[in-house]
Amino acid sequence: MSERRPRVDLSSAVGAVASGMATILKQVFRRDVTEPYPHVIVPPPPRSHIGRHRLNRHENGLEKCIGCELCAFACPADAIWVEGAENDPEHPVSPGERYAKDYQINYLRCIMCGLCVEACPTRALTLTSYYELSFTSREEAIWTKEQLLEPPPPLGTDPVDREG
Amino acid sequence: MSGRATELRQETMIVNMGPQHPSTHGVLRLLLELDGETVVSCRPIVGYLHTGIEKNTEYRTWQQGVTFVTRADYLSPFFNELAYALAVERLLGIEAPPRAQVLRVLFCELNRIASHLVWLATSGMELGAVSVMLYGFREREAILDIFEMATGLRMNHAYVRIGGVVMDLPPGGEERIRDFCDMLPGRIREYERLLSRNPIWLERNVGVGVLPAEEAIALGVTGPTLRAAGVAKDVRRDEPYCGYETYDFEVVTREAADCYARYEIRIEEMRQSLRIVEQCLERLREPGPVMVEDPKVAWPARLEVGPDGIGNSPAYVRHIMEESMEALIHHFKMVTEGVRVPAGEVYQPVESPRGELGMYVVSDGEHRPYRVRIRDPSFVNLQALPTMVEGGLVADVIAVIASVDPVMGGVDR
Amino acid sequence: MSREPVTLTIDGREITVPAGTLVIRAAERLGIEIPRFCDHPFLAPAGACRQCYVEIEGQAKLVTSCTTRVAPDMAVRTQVTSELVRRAQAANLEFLLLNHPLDCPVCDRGGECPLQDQALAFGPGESRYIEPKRTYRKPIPLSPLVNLDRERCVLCARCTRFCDEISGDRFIELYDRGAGERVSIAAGEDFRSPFSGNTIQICPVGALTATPYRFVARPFDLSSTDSTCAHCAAGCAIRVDVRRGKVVRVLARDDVEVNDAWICDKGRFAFAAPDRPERVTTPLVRARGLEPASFQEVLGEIAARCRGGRVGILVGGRLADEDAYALSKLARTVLGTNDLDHRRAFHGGRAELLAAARPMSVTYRDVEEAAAILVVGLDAEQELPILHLRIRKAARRGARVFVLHARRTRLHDLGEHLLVRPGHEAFALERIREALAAGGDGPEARIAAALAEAGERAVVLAGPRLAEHPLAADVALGLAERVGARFALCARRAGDRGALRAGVHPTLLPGGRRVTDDVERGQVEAVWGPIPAEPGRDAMGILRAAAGRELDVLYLVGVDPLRDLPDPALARRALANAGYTVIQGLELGELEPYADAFLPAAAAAERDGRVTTWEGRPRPLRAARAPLGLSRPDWEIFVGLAEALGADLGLGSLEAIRAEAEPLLAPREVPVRSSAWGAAGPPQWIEERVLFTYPLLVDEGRLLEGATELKAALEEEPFAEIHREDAEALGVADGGWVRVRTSAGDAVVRARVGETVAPGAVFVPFNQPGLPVAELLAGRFTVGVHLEPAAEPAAEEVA
Amino acid sequence: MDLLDWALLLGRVAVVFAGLLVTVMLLIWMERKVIADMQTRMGPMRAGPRGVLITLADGIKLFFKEGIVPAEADRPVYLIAPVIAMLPAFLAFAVIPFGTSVTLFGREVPFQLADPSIGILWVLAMASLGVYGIVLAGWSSGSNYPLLGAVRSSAQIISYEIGMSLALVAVLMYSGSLRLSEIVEAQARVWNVIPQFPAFVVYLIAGLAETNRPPFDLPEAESELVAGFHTEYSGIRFALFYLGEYVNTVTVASVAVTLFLGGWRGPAPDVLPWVWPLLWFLAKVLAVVYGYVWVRATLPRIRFDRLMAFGWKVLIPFGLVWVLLTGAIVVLPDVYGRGPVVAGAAVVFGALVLASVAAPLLRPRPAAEVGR
Repeated sequence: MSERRPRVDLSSAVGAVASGMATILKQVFRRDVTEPYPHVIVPPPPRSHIGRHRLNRHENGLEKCIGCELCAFACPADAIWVEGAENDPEHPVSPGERYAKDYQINYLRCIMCGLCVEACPTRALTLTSYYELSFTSREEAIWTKEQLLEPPPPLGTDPVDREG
Repeated sequence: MSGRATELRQETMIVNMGPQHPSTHGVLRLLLELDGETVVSCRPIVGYLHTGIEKNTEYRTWQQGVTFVTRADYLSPFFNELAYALAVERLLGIEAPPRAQVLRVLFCELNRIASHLVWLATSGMELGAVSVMLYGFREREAILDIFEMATGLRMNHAYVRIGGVVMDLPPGGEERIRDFCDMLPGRIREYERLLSRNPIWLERNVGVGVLPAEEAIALGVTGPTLRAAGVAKDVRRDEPYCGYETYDFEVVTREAADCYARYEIRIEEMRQSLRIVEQCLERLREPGPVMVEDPKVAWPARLEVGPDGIGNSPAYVRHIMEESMEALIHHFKMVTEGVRVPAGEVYQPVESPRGELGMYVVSDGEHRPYRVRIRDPSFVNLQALPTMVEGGLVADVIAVIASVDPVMGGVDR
Repeated sequence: MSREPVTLTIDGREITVPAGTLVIRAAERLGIEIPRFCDHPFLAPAGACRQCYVEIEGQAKLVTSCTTRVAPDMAVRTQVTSELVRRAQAANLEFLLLNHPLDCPVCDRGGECPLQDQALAFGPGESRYIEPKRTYRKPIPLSPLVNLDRERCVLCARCTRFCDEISGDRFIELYDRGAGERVSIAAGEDFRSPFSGNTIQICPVGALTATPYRFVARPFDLSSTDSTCAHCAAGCAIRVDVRRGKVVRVLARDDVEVNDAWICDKGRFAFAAPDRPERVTTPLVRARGLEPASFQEVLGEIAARCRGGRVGILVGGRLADEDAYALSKLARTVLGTNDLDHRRAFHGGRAELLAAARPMSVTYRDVEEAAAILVVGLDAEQELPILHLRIRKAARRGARVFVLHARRTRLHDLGEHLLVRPGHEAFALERIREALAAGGDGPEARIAAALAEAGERAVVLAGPRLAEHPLAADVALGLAERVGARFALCARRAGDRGALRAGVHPTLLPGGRRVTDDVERGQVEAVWGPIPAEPGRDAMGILRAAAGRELDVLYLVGVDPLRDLPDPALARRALANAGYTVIQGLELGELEPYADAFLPAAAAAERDGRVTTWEGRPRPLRAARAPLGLSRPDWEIFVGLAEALGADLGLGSLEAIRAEAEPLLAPREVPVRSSAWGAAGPPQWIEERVLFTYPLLVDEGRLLEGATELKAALEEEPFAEIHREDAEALGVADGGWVRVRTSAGDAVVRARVGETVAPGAVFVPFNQPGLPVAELLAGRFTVGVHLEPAAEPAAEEVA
Repeated sequence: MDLLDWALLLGRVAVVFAGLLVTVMLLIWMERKVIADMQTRMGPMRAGPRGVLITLADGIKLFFKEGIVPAEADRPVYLIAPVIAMLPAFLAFAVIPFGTSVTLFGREVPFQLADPSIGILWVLAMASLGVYGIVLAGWSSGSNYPLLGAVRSSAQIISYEIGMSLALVAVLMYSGSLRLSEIVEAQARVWNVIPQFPAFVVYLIAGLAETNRPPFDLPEAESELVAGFHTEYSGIRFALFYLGEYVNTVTVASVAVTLFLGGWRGPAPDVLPWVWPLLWFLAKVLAVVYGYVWVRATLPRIRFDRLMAFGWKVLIPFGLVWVLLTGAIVVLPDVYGRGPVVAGAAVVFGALVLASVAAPLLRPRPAAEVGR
């Protein structure tokens, strides 16, 4: 063995333990790294897509989603269910011929990989960092189109997700 | 004679350590035969975390494969993604643009540090040094913050894609990485002060779990465990990818082949990774694309953050929905079917924090992999466990597992 | 056509193909994929899309490989080896995409679109054309089933060529030239072709889309199963697409031996019936009302009624072969009765015996290659649409086609019709036979001459109309034998031939063995055990017996005697007087008040099995999804019922059934019996005129329920077709109202006056909405009728 | 003893019992907060202000949780073991003087439940009784990990009890009494920690081992034996073990304070004279506990064979030598006068230190022992 191997003797042991305890004591004066969530919510970085999806609307109120199912195609976890239908020209839901009659995302399956928003050709689907998703049943975990069209509230404000 | 010895021998006790046990890194199961507290035999049993990742990729497009493999060894997602992407790129005969390569190296090395920090944390905890665990995770958190800032996710990023990476660093990203590089060396010194000379740490690690070079090689062990036996094997240097041959770093080795040597190597590797990260930051001054330009290969997304979250940029949406029929078709087909990879097979290794991580990828010319097989270092390294622990004490088993640093997600796939 | 081999090279590889082969086909045989849009293997070359350019050495310009035939020593270079070709193809694709709308995300074709695929494989990655695109109004409904989006059209002319060449229903055409060229339909016209769906399937882009599939799914959502269409006895190869347990689309599969690449619109669009809310998927038993129960319970109840009782079994035309065999065995060996019948057309005689004993006397290929075809008593387009396409194909290849029928059929543009009064077909046939010797210049003589000339390349196809005359089918058979022609008795429904072969018949056992013949019965008894020797009652006989309280149990399997059989009044009496009524099928419908027990059967798309085509060819049914609820395949129910009766049929699986049935159903010789010439006189109607009816392709049948768009496209208002002479005699105008009165009832319908029916014949379609014609019938599909002009009825009277 | 005496005694018992419970509650909170501090965390925050009621919350939760009895368990023993483990911890505290006294209803009420003349022995006896609970728990659980934990525990506690006793012997020799109140009195001038520093160190180390605290938490070494002897326990019975352990910690710290750190003694103003000793006592106990937590935050867990080796080969010889030396220090000056004895002691002590340096405390195993 060419390299120097550490040895244990009384003096080095006492010294090492002392220096270790000093190092530990030093940490007492460092800033805490944990966060008092939910009293203080540190906003996630802009790109963060650790939260739920959102379906967007055009400025005129029409849905951007055209029910093309590209998101469902792209989803590696089969978490998205889209059913297209034909727009009523009198009362269109989205511009063009087609709209999403049904749109569901199953958050028990979703892995937040973001391929769906990368696939969306109309930016109808975006991922947010609204991560306060808690469910108590399977049904609740499947978000419907109406829920997804609702923009997420600021973090920490949804009473459903608040503790206590 | 032997009959008499058998008579004299006391009854042994069989202990199932795991699959649910605090220090088996998830769901490793060890069938231990104990004579008192001495380990007579050890049989590792795996498969409790089988996720079907390899099989799943056969039913998904080539591009979707990234989101699966990244979850195999969940502590080194970038390495999984990179090995997969490099393998597919080799089959396609393409190469990612230089900036993408630098970003890949950058994130891999940060990931290596993060992974080693988890190793440090878990080994610390398993040997009872609870504070070290929190320090390890604390510093890793800083890296995960960097990852989240750049990729939007803290783990399982699906950031490395076939043909490049999905997004460039955000503005200010390099600064944050630089800050981290300034912070970490001091922290590494603290770990060393806590552990390197600590008598209990020494007596738990020195001379424990010795795996000599010949046995390590015979068992296919790679990574720090092999380098701790004095074998300077590192894929980054031996079979360079992503331009590793142009980076300045050392392959750290030790001779003692015990747990302590592995500890020293990983600590030193963090420093080496920092060196590489700093070199990457230098190279990132050069702007450039991060994805190949060929629309028949490139993943089509152009992401942009807006008030509604992250999604395709309005300019890109306009381009594919109003301007270019060809771009729309390529977007559609890339998303739905993905790239069609020429038939062939390729084995692509990368040096993950745990050793040689290889992707053996077979294409039959379709838009889905015919087979993706992950040579995960944790899986192979676990083979050496009995060699290292038999004859030792139960407590040494813990030290040895910790020093091998297996990740069951990678073992079971 | 003798085709001497030609040797040429493509991309440097040598290949030998028959002369006349197109270059594109030769390349396919080498595994070289040349991009194309307009080319279709079953359509004539057009060279419309210009995508299949190849370079031929020695020729200055590129040529389209789909129109160029091979020549000896030709050296062809495709995009694989020629940069020039590659550039030309890319340029052509760019050109095709110039005006293509950016519709992929909303287009039904997205994801399975040849234009997308080829743009990806051969086209440029970016667009250079940024100017505004040509726009059209869209979508234009060509019919309730087919939508046209002209912006997406690449003018490959596949749809119009299909209509010209295959179906002959030339509703759509390419109009105008140059940039304005477009697919059009005459103003006010509807694309009323029963084959319109095929144009959607062969459209290489999303220009033609199906209304029922509009925005319903993406290829990615679908799980597809290759199966066989069970709507008629044509046996078309189909692909059933299921999304989340619901059939959403049916496509034709290529099978050159059966359906080429086509299916009719009924097969394509009538798939919703098993998903209707009216479907019953649990066994029911009558207690206070009809109440859900377990199979075991219901079967036990039925078994208790059957044990020692007299059972009569009526069967519809939808049983798979295995079901039919299991039922035949159940009835004979366990229930001890020969009272079972599947028929709606009672041919009897030797023709039927032959059909039961020998499959494949005529095949689609025989029809295609025939020199002369005589269609007797069959409206092929409405009853066996794919056979109709084959006859047309044969006609285009030079076959002479004759139709002997009471009503003009859609073969009128290619063949010669001989319209005869219903029930007089046998006489017409006899006149043809006489003409064989005597000659002459009438239609009979022309038919006789053509048949005689064609000899064994002549085909006689006999249809269900012949069943209205005793032994008429035998007369047709005799004629065929006389000239050496091939003869087929064409079954209409998917289960007819299989049921006949399996012996779901009062006097025939499997393989056409007669119950009354001790030797033949003995052959079956060797396998099955004892079988009652006395002949059973036919379908009408069973109803009469039930009506006369002679039956303890009336067992209806997939049949609704109120709708399907020609004497609803009798059926009502039978149902009311039967000791115990068991219904087995998909739903109860109007039978609900009569049912004492209900057994839910699986639909064709939910089960494995086989059906037999009119040729006698077995075709596989495959489950596209699991049976709904507790429903299960019919054969399993039969086996379960046998078990409940304490018997073991030994038919535990489809394989077991096939293994046992195979030797019994092997083709066998049928003893020759005396010919049926002149065996029976013409029916003596009191009335001067005869009403006849048969179901058109799309009617109010149970399996068409839910196919709203299909019905909107092809269903007709009830009408009575009357020959011009009769109309004039009665003073009925075309489009006016006429009262038809028979011995069973009367109704007022709109008259269609013309020369499309034989004089003296009145055609009213069976089971069209608003007119249950069955109520006018008295046991046969032909009935004497009295006509008189009528006033327009009040709305409720029509309904 | 009249009725009032009995009442006061019972009152004291109740107060001490409740006080111990509250102290344990606060102690656990403090430990978690202190170690969180050392790990740059916040620690418990949710139950009560700054999480002070976290232990109460945990206790309530544990109380309502299902107590599982494994099928293989020896049921009566399994059920009684936690009680056996907990009781001695409380009993040991009975002899600790945690203050002076207060006058209630005209009677003087000492801040000590009992002051037997064999106070130290009582402490030792109770400390060694606690091991029965652990052994029984481990054995009766009928599974491997608890059994290993129990075996480890009995070996460890017996071994370290000797070291601990030796430290105590040295103190009682020095103080000349077994009665704890007298030992406190004896420290009026100088705390025993000064003259008896080696004994103090031995006591602290042995105390860590006695209470199964890191780095000597081998019986429940979670990374090896899952949770050692109480692996199979859940609910309230698990809580009893937990409680016993922390009461033990308080006791061990209290004994350390009493024997070495001057007990309740400390400078006090004249206002409410009985309060200050109490506060001093509490402060000293907290200081000792803080030290324990600090050690826990710093040191990895020692390996079991090393633990035994350390106990038998280092701690006990060292303690023995120190007892001899104490004896010499106490007796010899009377015989030979002060000067020669101090000189002699210095020589012996020097030799001892040299010897310890020469013979490595914790020798790494020679390479030959490694592997098979």
